[in-house]
Amino acid sequence: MAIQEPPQVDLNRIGLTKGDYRGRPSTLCKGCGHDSISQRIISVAYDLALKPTQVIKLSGIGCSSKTPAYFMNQSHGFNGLHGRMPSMATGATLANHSLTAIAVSGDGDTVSIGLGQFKHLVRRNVPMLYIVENNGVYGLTKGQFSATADKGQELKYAGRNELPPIDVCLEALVGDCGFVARSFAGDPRQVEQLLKAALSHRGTAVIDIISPCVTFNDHDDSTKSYAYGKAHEEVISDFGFVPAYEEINIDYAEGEIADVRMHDGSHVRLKKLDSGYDPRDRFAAMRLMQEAHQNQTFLTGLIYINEDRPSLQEMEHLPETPLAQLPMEKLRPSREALAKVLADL
Amino acid sequence: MAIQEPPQVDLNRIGLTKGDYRGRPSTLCKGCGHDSISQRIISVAYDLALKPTQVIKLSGIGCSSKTPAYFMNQSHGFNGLHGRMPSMATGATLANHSLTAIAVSGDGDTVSIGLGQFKHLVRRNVPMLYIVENNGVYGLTKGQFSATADKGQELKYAGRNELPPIDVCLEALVGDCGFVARSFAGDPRQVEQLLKAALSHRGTAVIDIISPCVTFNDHDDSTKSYAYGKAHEEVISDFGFVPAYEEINIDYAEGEIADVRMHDGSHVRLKKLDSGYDPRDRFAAMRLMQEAHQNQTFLTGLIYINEDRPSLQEMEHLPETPLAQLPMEKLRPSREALAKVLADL
Amino acid sequence: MSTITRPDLAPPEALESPVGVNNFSIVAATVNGSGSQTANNTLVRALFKMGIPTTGKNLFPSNIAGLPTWFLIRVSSEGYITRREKSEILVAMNRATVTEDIAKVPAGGVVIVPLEWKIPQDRTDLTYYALPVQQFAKESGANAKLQPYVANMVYVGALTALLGIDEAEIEAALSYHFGGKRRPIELNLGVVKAAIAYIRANITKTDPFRVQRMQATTNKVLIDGNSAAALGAVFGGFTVCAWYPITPSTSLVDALIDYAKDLRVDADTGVHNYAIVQSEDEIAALGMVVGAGWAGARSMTATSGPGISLMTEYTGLAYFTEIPAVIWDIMRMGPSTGLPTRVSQGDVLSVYYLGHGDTRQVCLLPANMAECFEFGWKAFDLAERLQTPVFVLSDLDLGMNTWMTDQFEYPTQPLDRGKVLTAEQLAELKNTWERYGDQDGDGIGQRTLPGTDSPYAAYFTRGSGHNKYALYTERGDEWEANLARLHRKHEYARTIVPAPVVDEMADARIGIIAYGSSDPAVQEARARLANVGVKTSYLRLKALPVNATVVDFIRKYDRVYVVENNYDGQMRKILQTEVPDRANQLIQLAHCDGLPLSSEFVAQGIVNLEKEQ
Amino acid sequence: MSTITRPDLAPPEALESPVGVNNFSIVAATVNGSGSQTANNTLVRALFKMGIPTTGKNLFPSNIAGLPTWFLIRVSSEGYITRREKSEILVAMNRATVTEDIAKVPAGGVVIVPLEWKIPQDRTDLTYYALPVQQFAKESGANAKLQPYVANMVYVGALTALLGIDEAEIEAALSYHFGGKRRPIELNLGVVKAAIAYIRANITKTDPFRVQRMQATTNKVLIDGNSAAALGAVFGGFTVCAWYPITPSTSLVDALIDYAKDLRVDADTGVHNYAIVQSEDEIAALGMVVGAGWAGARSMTATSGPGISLMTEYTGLAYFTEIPAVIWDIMRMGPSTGLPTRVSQGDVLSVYYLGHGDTRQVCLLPANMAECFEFGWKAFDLAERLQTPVFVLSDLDLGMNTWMTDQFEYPTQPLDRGKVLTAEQLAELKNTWERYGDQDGDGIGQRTLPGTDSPYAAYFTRGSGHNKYALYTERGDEWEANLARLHRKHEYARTIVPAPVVDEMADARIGIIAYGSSDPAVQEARARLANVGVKTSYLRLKALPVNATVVDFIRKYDRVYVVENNYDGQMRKILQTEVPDRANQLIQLAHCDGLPLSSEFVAQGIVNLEKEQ
Ligand SMILES: Cc1ncc(C[n+]2csc(CCOP(=O)(O)OP(=O)(O)O)c2C)c(N)n1
Ligand SMILES: Cc1ncc(C[n+]2csc(CCOP(=O)(O)OP(=O)(O)O)c2C)c(N)n1
Ligand code: SF4
Ligand code: SF4
Ligand SMILES: [Mg+2]
Ligand SMILES: [Mg+2]
Repeated sequence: MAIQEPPQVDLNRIGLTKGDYRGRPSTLCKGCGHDSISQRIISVAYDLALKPTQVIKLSGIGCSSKTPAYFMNQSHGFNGLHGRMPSMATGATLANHSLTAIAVSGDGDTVSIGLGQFKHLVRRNVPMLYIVENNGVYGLTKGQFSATADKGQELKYAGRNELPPIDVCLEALVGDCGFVARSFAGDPRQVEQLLKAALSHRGTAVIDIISPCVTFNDHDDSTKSYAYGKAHEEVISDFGFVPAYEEINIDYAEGEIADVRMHDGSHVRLKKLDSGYDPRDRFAAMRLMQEAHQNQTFLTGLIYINEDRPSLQEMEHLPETPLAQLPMEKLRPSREALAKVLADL
Repeated sequence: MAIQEPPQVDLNRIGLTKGDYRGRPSTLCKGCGHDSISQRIISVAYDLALKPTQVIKLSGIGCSSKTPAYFMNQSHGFNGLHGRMPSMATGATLANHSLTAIAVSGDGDTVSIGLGQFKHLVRRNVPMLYIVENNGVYGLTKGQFSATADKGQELKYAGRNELPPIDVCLEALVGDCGFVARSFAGDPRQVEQLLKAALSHRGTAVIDIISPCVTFNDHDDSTKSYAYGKAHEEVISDFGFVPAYEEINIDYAEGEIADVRMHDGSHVRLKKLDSGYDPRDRFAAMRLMQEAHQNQTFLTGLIYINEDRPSLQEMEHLPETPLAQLPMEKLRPSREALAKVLADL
Repeated sequence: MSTITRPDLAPPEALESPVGVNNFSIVAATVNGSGSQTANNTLVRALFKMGIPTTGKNLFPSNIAGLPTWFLIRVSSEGYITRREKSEILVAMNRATVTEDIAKVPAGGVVIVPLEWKIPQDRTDLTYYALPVQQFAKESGANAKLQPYVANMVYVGALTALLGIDEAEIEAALSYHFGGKRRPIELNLGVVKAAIAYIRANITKTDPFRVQRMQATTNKVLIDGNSAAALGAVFGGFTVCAWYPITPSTSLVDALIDYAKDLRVDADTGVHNYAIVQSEDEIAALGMVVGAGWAGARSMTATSGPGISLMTEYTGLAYFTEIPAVIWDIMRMGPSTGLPTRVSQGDVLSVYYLGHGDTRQVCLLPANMAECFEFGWKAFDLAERLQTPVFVLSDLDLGMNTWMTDQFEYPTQPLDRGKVLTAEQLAELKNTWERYGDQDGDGIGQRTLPGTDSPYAAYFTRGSGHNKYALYTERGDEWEANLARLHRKHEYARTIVPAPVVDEMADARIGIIAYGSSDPAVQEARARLANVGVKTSYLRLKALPVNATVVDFIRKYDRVYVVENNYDGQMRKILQTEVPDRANQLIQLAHCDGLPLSSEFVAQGIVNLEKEQ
Repeated sequence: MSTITRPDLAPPEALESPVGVNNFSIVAATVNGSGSQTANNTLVRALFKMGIPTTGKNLFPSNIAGLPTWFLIRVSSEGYITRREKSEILVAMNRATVTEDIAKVPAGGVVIVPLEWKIPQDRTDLTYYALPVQQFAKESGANAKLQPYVANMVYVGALTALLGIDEAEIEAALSYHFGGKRRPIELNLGVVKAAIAYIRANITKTDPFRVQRMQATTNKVLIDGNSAAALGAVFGGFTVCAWYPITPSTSLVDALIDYAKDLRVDADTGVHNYAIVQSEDEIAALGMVVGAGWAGARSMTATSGPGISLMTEYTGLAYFTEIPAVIWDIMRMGPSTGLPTRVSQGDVLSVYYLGHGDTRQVCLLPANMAECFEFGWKAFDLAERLQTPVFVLSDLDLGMNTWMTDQFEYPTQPLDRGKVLTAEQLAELKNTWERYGDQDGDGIGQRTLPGTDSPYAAYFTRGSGHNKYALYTERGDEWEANLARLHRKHEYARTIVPAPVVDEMADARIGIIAYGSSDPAVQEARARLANVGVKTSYLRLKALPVNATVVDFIRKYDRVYVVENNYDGQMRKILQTEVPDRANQLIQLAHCDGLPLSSEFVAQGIVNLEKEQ
């Protein structure tokens, strides 16, 4: 009798299975865009062989903000307060800047209640991946408009929205964010590619992912629905991602316009598009977003990339050892030091 | 013996003297830019013959936010909470939309602690004049950097600022604000002209006035100093203002490019500039602000004007009589109405 | 010192509610998002319309779909409406919890369960009725997405047949629910009828539970507290509501939107005689309310714990600048995010002392639908009279559950707009009026509204030090005088807030104090306690600060149990500081597990604590 | 029942501090922004260095320049450091307040006033010394802008001559102030000397006030509480401070920035072993602190009333998720914006109960410089040990005024990082560890820090319902178990927070309880009371929750006066709930006009209240 082989499991670079990146079972509605984004995060973390114990997951409050419980169980997670996750994330990454921070928020969480904190986070360039799972409504409180809802949109429950939407990407751009992207939960390949690049960024990387709420905002005439997204998505940029651990040749491959060396040594290789759009051009990015905002077009892809701005942790002159792990002698000056201070009083 | 004439006092259209528009004595530092802005408000209110009892003054907390006590004593004033004046103003103007609301805030008040409320105010298009007395520091708490401080700026007290400034005008523009202007406390004529036009705007009118803090941020190398302002101010637009009560001829005068009819029937007559800048062009405005931000140039004048967006009060379908003055019968439905509701339960 | 005749001899059963015809509880265990609310509401309404006192309570999870949810229906011929610890009838429609659910059914109980699950019927002390639920749903003709919704109607049918509910009332309830729309009424009714037929054909009823018509609900209506509050606010002349969504307060504003559209829009012009604004957060919500109150609107917000925390700073401002505002706190379980869909009375201490510095807030404590309605309008009168924020501490149990109530009384007083000076009055007073004076000895100054056409009208409002003319001051004497006046105002507030309800039993030596949604449990508990010889007098607080009646009551009894739904005995702590001479006789009887208090907890708790005396 | 020998017969003067050589107070009335701080600090330092117990208190306005400000200097041979109601010597340098200022000088007092003002010297019970202040300033050679600054040095010179202050100490103090920089030292010293010469030449001293060297300050230093706190935090190993400017807490962070730069930067690499971030508001400040605490930093913030209000929601989160955080509340006068530059102890109740739901916070109550330093480091140990926010309730009087103190003791214990599991420990425990368990019966679970290299390390932190494994739960029993554990933790906290200081007098029948900056007034008042035969025992609280010593103390005395600087008697209310059996014997002695309590208030207050007994 042949010996039973143990089932074949694919291990990644650090010897983990995809299962090691899973979370607890989701309690979201079946078909919710947020669940599909969780799956993308799992895949990307597995592909890049992130070490789960060196990742932290941060979120506010909302259906979207629940999702960190549904991926990467071996990473510490903190599901904090509604709209105030950015400050918490700032503190956590100051305490330990060696960790990879993945934040998940909702549109209500980020641009309704959280707009101030979001903008100040971007301004400080806190090194982290900031995902907005944008469905244009408050899912968890059952379907009110959020500040990203399109003008003129109608919802059975909330009536008609008369206010202009706040554009997550434009806000980030105006706030000097060095990595701004938009994607669609119905476009898994693009989401994964953007996640990979974003995880290598030096400061705050913002990805605004349209993520349909199947329960409250998925009718076909909603700009945040699967149907609308599939029909209207226009990709504005394309790029290849070469992780730090892979070798890269310095020549541009055909169709590439530029190579952006990311903070962690990986590379984003921008490809030439018919539109000529270059995501390194800040004015172009702002104009594009402004036009999209005005014309309500659904543009996805990498909108802006710039590795120049130092992160908060760099500006703070932090030591290599994370503050949270400093040994006692770095924490408490000596008895003599106290005596000297007192003598000088 | 000749009879003593009473001293000659100039009365305005509604028979008030300039003194009727004065406030209590200022307790600000001598030379503070904020005091000169208060004087401009007094002049403009007197010139336009605003009825003081029909004006409300609103502010947050800071040296700047104290100033509503120093102009227009016959108007109700509310010096509220740090950074949270916009919501208070929203409520006040909902309660009584017939009043002219003049809000004064500081840079710390508006874009540090208050950024979220400021942006949401603009988004709602609450009809009011919103003046930011921008000195790049927290005056009242003695000289810390605010979020408008320029990158690389040094202050004796606070050290060096490493963070990029938040641009009040760009933020307003991105937020779909229909009246955006910048000025300089050292340019009284322009401040007055902008105030007049702003008071006629349909929704939120934002004027960012660089207003030097002589105590903490007036050294010559500060971009928020009098010296810097005087040396670097570049006017980007020019216009004439014709109040509603004056007649206007419909032809463009020489050098004018357009006539914008304001909500209250007054007119803003845009003049042609060498630069060709047209403050009705939103993209142009954003680009200009973005460039100014990048190059740290000091552009003043009317940046953007657009009377199209309805104000919050219009969107709310309010009656002509302010809510605060509705008679009892509009407030409490009849006994029969209650009986009917109960019968339907 | 107690008059109790040996409570330790009273058998525990003696403290429980009687069980039998028109006296039992049903628990329907379902999955949320499956539409079981229609089924549950239909049952409650049908029973209620049969004249039987009925209440429904929804124990639902904090998510949108897929998690366990339980609906409790109680019928009580005696008219008691509190949650009972035991439910005799289980409708087990959630596969995930069925085992646990069955384990909780008391001996003699009934289990209704889908036949398809093949649940072992191993408890011999129960009656099992297995129904082909899935088959019914399929046969209903509903599409796949609607099938779970329809399945719930099966248990409506089953209970109708088993309990003897009037089919006509079921039909009427469905018609009410669907606003008369024929399609859904018929679809659902079809399932109900099929289930009834199935039961009649296949099942022999062996349990004792059934209903029979009574006349105990005549003239009463069914409503939830949030709707009652909204209706009250509409009749209280609210003009501005600014709010931010949060469970369990959201449905209050939903109802406000609906009622205002019906009752406060000018029929001819279509203008709204009010504004309801969804703000960006709770800081802004209260900011708008305070700004509006300052400018003369009757303004309000509704929120829950996390929102209250965010409103702390604005509350302090409104308190100190003396601006009317109405804040409904529909209390849920805290601290922090806590259990958003579970009840507690846990915000009493924090709201009463809300704000840094010396502050004490006026709080109203509705305990039933009539008071939710009444405080809906009265809160404005008090806020404008006292020129201060008024908090209404309702909770999830009151706010989101269905209660029967007497018809609401039309407001008994005209709108009280408080001390607002007109231009004419100002012409007399000129510069002598004192915004923060105390002309009447009640601690309340006179205010003016922006827009008042008088050169004397204006004053400057600020949260920093001010004297009686509303001028800035840092003088210690003026500061103290102002605090002393605020103190007088607080003392005056005691005399005008709703007075407590007192019900004293002859010869009682112990008292009970409760408030809000703990009232029904106390009411029933007192009856059960009386049965075992424990006589109790009862005072129900309707507001803070407390008045002299409360002090007298506390002084009168040997011991006073303070019954509340929180962990720390928060109201007890407040009362201990109010009546320090009896602080040690105020005994905590608090419990907090997310559920409304039961009468068993109260009755048994008092018996146990009395034994210790 | 009192042992007091007829306090009503004690003359009020008997309760006052003695006056004479080395015993008097000076008030310097100036205009803020005029640089009088240099003059005042010079005087305080010189007197202090003469070995005479000296304290300085600045009563300043909430603006930048141009408003009245008063500086109080007290010298007390007995070593008392509290504010006295009367100041014998007035330095009248503010034209706007001079009349009022003179009116307040007690009979026998001295007025120093600019000659140029030609003030009528109409009080015959005072000694007037008029000096040509403006002339001196002009003659100093300083430019016009600096002249007001220089003018203040005139009164330094005048007082030096009149009181007999050692000129060498003045010079040393100036040298200290200007960090040895010759130009300003000489400029100022020149004015001082000229004024001294003028006095000697033109004025005959007729008043009895003067100083003479003592040895009472040997080994002591002068510092303000905010600097002491910052120094404590630096030695407590703070690693993250996030803050938002607000008076009177700003100077704490200013000092932290300075000390950390000196003491916590690696000399060789220049890296900072800490981060101090100015946030956009107080919500964000505490958010950063909580995030940092969660990730393993020793994190802190400093704020005042309005900031505390804004921190309410994050406090609730940190409390419930059990994250260490240190929050300094430098209390100023509230409610609302209140009086930003005036003191009060008005946040006690709101901080103790901060947060919706059932919460009670740990509060430390420093009363002097040594405790500001000690709690500066100890707060972290407690926060990490208890896994909870720890509030330090200091105030403007402690924080911003200059106090003499014994040298600080180097921390007596090594850093206590609390229960943090290592990867090794996790390898043993595997899945059995309970984040929110109670392994040790102290109510404190074990936590892990992000980054711990173990597959068992991770757990999920949330402010919503969680069981002991940190898993989401809505179960009532798990919720209650968690609250019960938090309650046990609170009980445990009582046993490890700083214990109260008790000083009992033989035969005393009355007790006093105070805390924080009210301590100096009580200390002196007790001595004065003893003089008139009123014996008092004293317990000074150093923390909340209170421990058994407090309960015993309260039970021991006939009456216990709770002395505090607020209107509502906030600590008394808390104690009434802690010791309900004595609630009625806890007597409020509270006062709040923006100034530090005086011993006269305390002594006279107790005498008056005792008469009523
Ligand atoms: C301070 C506070 N206010 C309100 C709430 C209630 N609340 C929970 S989630 C949510 C909105 C979430 O919307 P979004 O961020 O868009 O997330 P989604 O559910 O749509 O994914 C609100 C208002 C809360 N938890 N805390
Ligand atoms: C909640 C709160 N935090 C902090 C403060 C302290 N504070 C008062 S004014 C101010 C900054 C004001 O700066 P800005 O708005 O720029 O006004 P300026 O004084 O410069 O005119 C701060 C931080 C406060 N009053 N309230
Ligand atoms: S309600 Fe919407 S956002 Fe929330 S889980 Fe369901 S589909 Fe997703
Ligand atoms: S500190 Fe600065 S902003 Fe404040 S009053 Fe003085 S000059 Fe003006
Ligand atoms: Mg959303
Ligand atoms: Mg400023």
